[in-house]
Amino acid sequence: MWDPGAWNLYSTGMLVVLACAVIAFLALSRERDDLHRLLLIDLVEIPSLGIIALLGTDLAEALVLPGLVVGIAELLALSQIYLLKEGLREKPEGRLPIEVIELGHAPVIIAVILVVYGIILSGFTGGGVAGLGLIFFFMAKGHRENFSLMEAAAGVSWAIWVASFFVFMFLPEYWWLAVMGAGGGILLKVTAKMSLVGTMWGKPHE
Amino acid sequence: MTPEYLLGLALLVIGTIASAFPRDKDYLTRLINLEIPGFGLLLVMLSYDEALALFTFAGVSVITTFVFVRVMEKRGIP
Amino acid sequence: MNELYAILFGFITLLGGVTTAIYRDPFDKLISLSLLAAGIFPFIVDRGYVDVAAAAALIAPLGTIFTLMVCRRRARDA
Amino acid sequence: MIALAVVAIIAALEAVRVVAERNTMRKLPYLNVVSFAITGSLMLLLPHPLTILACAAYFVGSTLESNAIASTWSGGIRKHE
Repeated sequence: MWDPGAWNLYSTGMLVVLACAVIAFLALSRERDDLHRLLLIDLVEIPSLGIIALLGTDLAEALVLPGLVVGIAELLALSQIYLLKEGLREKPEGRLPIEVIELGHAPVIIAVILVVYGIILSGFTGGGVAGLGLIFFFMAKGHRENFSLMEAAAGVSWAIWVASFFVFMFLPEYWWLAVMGAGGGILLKVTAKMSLVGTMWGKPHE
Repeated sequence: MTPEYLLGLALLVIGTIASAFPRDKDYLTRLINLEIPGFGLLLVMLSYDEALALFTFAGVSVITTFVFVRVMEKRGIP
Repeated sequence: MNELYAILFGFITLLGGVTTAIYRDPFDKLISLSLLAAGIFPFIVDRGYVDVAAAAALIAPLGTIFTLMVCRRRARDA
Repeated sequence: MIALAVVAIIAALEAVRVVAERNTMRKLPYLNVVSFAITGSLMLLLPHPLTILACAAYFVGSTLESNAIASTWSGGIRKHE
């Protein structure tokens, strides 16, 4: 039955966000170009996250984070598939020809602030923030990549993660240690992966 | 009835329409228009006090922009 | 937040959002986008999330700078 | 209280001028005024020691952003090649 009392702020917002999602899907269904479709998939993701965010409890926060993780992973995979399909292999020219970026110390300072802040935050959020700082640094200042170091970081983060899982299982009284270990592990893992994205920029080094 | 909530919904609608049916249909216009609903979602999350989600979304949306810029630079603008 | 400030900052935000959607030149769009971001920060600080505001203020320009790389490409080609 | 009102009104007026200006380069000074005003209003909205940090971050970020836009618009650094 139609109940005027049910049309509170929450329902109206839900209706608006659903309308946005419908518009985005409509545009997606009419689009033929692949890169445009990739952009529209990102557009569809935003109202979908809005529907979750409108739940407005801790549950929403717990559901938005995996949604974002899946979204960024999906986008990375799809963009890589797109590049392979189109046969685009050459790396774009690195370095921004912007005075404030190239001549000043801004990239270093901002990258350091973001990385330190990300380490304080820890978890996936901190990994994203710290990784963003590293992406910016690698892109602005160039890089001498050392992939074995990053592989080592990923391996170490795996080990920390499994160890904290075992702590959860067998020594539940040290749960705080396990939470810190898991948060640090995810931080290391996400940061390593994101900075790998940054090193895909720039001239080929061979 | 918080102002953040209403503003966020308004930006979400404007941005979605602008990004779904942009005036010039090219990649750069769509990429910039995509940031408007992002800010709208940020405001909606703010009105529900979801600080951690807000943080993560801000970081991830910029990484998304970077991935798109990388693809576009490799492809070249048509 | 006082109604006057909500209206003023909301006006800046909406102005930025609408003009970002309707402008055609990418540089004009980016300037409007930074106007939109400027309108949002008072709302974030007013809710008490000062740490979120500090991080978002550092993250938001990075998105613009990444987008500028595509603009540079187009300006050089044209 | 009156200071915050003045700063917010200045921000709104300059935002209108940013939009009304047709030339891309002439928009940038007005945009700078908006970001100065917003920085001031952030501090006046929540007088707390941590807000200084947020103000500084916003100030640095917005200045960097408009500098980057201006630098790219004018063609960036000339390459010798």
